[in-house]
Amino acid sequence: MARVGVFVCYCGANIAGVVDVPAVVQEAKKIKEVKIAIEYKYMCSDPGQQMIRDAIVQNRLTSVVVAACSPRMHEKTFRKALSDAGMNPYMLEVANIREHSSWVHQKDKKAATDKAIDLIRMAIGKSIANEQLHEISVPVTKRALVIGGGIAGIQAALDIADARIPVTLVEKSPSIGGRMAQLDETFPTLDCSQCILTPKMVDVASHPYIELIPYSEVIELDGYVGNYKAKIKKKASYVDFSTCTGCGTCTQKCPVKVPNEFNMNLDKRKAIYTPFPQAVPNKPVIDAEHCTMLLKGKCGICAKFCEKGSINFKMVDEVIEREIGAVVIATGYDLWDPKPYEEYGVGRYKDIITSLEFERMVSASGPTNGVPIRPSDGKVPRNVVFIKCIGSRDEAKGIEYCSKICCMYTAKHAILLHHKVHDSHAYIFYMDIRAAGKGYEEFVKRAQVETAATYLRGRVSKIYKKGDKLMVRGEDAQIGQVVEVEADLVVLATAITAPKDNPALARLLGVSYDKYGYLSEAHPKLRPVETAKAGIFLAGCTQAPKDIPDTVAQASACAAKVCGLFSGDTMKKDPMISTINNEFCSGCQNCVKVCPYQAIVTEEIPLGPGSKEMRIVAKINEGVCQGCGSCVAVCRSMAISLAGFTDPQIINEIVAI
Amino acid sequence: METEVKEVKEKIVSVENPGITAPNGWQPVIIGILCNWCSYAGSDLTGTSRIQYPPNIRIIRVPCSSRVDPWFIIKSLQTTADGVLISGCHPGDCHYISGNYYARRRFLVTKKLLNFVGYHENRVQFSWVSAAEGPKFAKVVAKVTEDIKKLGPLYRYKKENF
Amino acid sequence: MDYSKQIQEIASKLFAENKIDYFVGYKQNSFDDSQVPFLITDPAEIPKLVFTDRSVFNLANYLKPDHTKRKRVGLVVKGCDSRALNLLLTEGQVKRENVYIIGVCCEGVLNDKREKAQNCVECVMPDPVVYDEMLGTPSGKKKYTVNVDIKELAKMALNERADYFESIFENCIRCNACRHSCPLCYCAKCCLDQETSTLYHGANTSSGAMHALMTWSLHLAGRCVDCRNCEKACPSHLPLHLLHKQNENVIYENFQQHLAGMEKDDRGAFYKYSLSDPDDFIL
Amino acid sequence: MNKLTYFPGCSAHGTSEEFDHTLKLVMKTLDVQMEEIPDWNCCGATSAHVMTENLALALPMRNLVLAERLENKTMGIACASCYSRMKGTKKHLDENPELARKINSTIIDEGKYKGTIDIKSMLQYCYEEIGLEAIKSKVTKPLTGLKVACYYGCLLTRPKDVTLFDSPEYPMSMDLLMEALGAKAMEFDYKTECCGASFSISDTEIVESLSGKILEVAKESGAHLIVVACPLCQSNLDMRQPDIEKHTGKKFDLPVMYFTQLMALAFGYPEKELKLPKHIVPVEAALKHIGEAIPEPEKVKKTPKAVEAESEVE
Repeated sequence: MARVGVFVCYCGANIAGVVDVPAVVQEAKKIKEVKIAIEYKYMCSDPGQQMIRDAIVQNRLTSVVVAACSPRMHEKTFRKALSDAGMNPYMLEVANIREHSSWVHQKDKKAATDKAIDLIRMAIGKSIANEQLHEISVPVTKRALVIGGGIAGIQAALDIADARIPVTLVEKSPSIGGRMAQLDETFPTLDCSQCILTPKMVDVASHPYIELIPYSEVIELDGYVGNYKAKIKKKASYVDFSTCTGCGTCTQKCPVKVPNEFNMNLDKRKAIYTPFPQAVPNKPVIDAEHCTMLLKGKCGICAKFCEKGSINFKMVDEVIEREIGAVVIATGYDLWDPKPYEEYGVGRYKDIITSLEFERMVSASGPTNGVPIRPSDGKVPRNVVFIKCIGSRDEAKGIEYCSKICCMYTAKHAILLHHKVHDSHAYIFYMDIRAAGKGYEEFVKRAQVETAATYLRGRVSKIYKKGDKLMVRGEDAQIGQVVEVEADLVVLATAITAPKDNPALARLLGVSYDKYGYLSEAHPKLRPVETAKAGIFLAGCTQAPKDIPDTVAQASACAAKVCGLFSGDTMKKDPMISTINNEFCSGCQNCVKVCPYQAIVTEEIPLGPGSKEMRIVAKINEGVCQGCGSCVAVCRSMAISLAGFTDPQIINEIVAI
Repeated sequence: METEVKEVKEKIVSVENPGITAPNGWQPVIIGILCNWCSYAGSDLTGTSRIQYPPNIRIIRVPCSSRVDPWFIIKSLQTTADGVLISGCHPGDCHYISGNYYARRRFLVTKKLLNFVGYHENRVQFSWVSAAEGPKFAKVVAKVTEDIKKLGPLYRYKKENF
Repeated sequence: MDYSKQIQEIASKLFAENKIDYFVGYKQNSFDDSQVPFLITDPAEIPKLVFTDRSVFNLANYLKPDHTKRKRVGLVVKGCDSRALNLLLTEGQVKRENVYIIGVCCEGVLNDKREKAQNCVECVMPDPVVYDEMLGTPSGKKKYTVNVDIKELAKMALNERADYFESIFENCIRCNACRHSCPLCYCAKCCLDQETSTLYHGANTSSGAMHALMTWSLHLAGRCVDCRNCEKACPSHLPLHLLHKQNENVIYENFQQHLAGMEKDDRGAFYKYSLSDPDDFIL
Repeated sequence: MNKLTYFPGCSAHGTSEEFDHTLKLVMKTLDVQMEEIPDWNCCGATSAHVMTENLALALPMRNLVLAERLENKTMGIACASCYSRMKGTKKHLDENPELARKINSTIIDEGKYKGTIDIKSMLQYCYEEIGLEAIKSKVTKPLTGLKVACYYGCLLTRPKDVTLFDSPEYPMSMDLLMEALGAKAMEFDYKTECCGASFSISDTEIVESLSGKILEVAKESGAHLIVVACPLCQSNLDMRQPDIEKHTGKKFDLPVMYFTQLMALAFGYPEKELKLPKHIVPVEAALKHIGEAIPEPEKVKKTPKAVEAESEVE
């Protein structure tokens, strides 16, 4: 027999001013399950809570109804009061007689009072059907997986590892460093990219809490927050890193030359190579697509010259598993291919290059030793035209969004050009200058004033060849005239795009992505580093175009989130989740279909007690279930019930009126 | 069916049983089932901003409109309620990503089926109310209450309340 | 339409090759020209198998218990039966490798008045949608037509319709024959037998029956294949198809012309959604 | 013998007679029977659509209806402007059947519009339907040594979703056609720039500046002459050339020929068939280059780095 206590709150005059509280209490007393009904000025106050605690003990109550403000306001407060009195906190029901009665029916005191009584009846009805619930605690595997070894991945990995949490850093290419390693100097301070990046790369390699797995990819992720299991494919490098000293002899001796993607194919690398001199790990890998030994079975010079005998042509891809608790995705960005700009003669003219190609040229360690040249004839350019928004903000040919960093790096390029070629002149065609950021506007000014770059506001409509020059025709909107610039070299500020394999990755990780392929954050403003899937976070350009400061900031934010997640040995979780009654489950798996969190899986259980035959039933994954109840409503055999909102509870509310 | 509604003037007649007229001062009971994240929050906002609406509605809180099993509606109509209002998050805003889309399908079919077996279509109504739409919630409740007052009391299948 | 011979041949072949443990078909009734479902484990009985336009039942119903989890069954299905079977396969109730399906291109069966049954007149898919072996020549998907009775009832005034249905519900004796005869009612324990609902609807009253039948029809909404097994089984001869056809109609018109069990892996209209679903009925 | 419904357009019977004439010769050689649409009317060109939209649609529609009567698969159009109007109209009508019915009602005596015929410019027809191989096979007098700049004008390839032919910015079909005839098509950036056609009467200065640029770049490319597929382009580039030379003080003498003229030449027709006297800029000199051997372009000096960058896999 249920023993319910009812506690009606005046909330000063907020409730009592409209609802006739004593009458309500009298009504409540008439209900047979009600053992005690009390009114008080402020139930949420300490004396109010004390009254509840005492009543629970004295009347051996089985459940408690508090008639006061919205449960969204004080449910937690009163639950605590219950547990303090040694009662299961989930035996509480709140009748919302303020927001739902006194405040909305101020002119009709009688109706408000009747309604309050009904609301309390309903709450009593529900509370009778309440069950004792206990917070669920989910174990956590304290290891983070970071996907992508660019500056974002590096920063996240280091921050997490510094908190003494093991990190597995997976990088697809042979070395970490990412795009930033390709840059020469960085805006707005012009400090050398390598100089600030390489120390961090070395830290990653040497950090006791970081496991660096280069030249590999994540191919599978199962489980749920705190308890993921990842499968990682290590691509065959054909070089035994454990014995290789990275002396580089093999690379010198290798006869095969291949376009060097690190230098944007402006020069060649060998078929056995380290992407760049400061690579981490500084061990070569063999490019299976070009190595004559692997292709035709002859050559093998590298093996002959390797004193350590580290070369192993028999090596095959290897799949390893890691148990992890959280994932940081930092897959960076790709560059947009400007081919659609046919009117510029892209693809026909060697002397039209992209910004990153220019970046490599002006890089001291680049293919041209830091001197920009014309790919066509190798001459040093004097007049260089930079065209911004190639692909960006272009619905017709490219993408709608702004790539955010082009304004800045183009200004940087103008300055760098001036540094490298003193008698050069930079012309910059732009739509707008977007220099929002610390020291950014000043930096653009510097490009305009110090290096006297000519900023022309307008689009370029045509590029055509005149002798060995490129004639760039565009509009200068500020003087409202068509201008033509005779250029030695044209640099296109191509847009940032999402990595082309982002959608595939998103699908295998179970996170969502937008129409461009950028991974979607859980909330654009309030949860910008989390994905909708608990325990998976986003850092850097994989979420949207960003500059280095923003990327690093987001990476550190991810680290903070991961550390927070791992702060305890287990994660506490609201017990209001679905449970399945195997006896009733017929295994139709409709719940599996509708669950928005893939929280329901199937398991095989014996057909009958001790029977060999198996049957399939659904199984709720406590860690993942968010308690929406979609599965409950689609379960025809009522095998699923949602704690806190069970059918009996709701029906009791309905019939209690 | 609207025509029948129009006839109703001074004395209220039950649409489903034209024979029966409502007792004087009859007030309909409306059960409102609200999702916790949008509509319930919205109804709280209506309260905090002191927007007044008719007192006939009795609100039940569920986590998501997708939790609402059609037989809650049937049950309500069979026992205590003269009408039912179910409210959830706007499409696309569901706190649980897709719950309200599944719910929407069930609601349409249930509504039509109830109407088919002889309940006036206005007995059961649905709305999307976001956490910010306090005023809208008041409007919705007012409209639903108004509709159901016109329909008169519901007697079908209530002869024997178990 | 008479496929008795072919079916007998196939059945004996299946037994001979030990492809099946038992076979489900139809057998002539002794007293009149009607037929009954016929389950054989012994090849000797094969000659009794018949299939004509009086083979009215939906044999998919005989896979319902966990049979196919252990035994291999040979089965005769018409268009509608095969749709039900499709759903059973999708919902994991039947192992595909354990059923040998003989699909019959149905030309419509006769009701007890010896005229073409209503559901056959309005049939959308007379050909089997899933089968190992097909008999007859497919005539293809037919145009969907709204059930005549539904149209009639729609014309009625609200209170008349209410009276009509109340009379139906009053005549229900809650024997649950409809449920047992429905191929798609396979739940381990039906919700209507569970405390939660019996507590409130156990009473054998019009409201109890109303709740039961309405819930039942909503559980079959988007799944019912209109085989009318329930109606044939109902001792009070209630027009149970009304509720199902009504739901089917609403679903067909509003949810991309969805029809139950037509494609493999389609669970029914309530287990998927489209962003463009009707929203105008919501305030 | 394939049949082709032919829409010459006004200029073909006037200013661009040589186009029309050579076109017919060429098609004869290529074994295509051209059926000129009986009683065709003006396509409305640039003037109709500034009056009313319906007129701008009705005029081409009438031609389409008449063309459909001939029951050939394809309609070939000589004039680029007509081509653009017709094809644009067809697209518009096909997308708005209601409108189509309305407009059709005004010219119903001509017949019902079906929207069945496939519209192609003559260049497009040669390139897509006949094919370069077939054309090559007919060449008896290859144009080796002749350097040409192919000028497409603005309407042949644009707007992309209307013409559905070649690249809108840097088309190659005519260049390839010329290569097939043995001539050398030079890299020519202004092949789709506007020549100012619509101002050819009203504001010749614009024409001169625009066409002037085209001539300049064409000259720059080292071509002996410009090849066109559009009467308006031809008249602008050819007729205005002396004035342009006068104003800019540059000397171009770039003859402007129709691709069909060169085809006819390559197919072995005598020069007199080309109606060369109709040209303002004399053509003969340019045609002298036929038969010359083209000298290899001298190698540009390269820095070691660039050479490195060039070098292939050893």
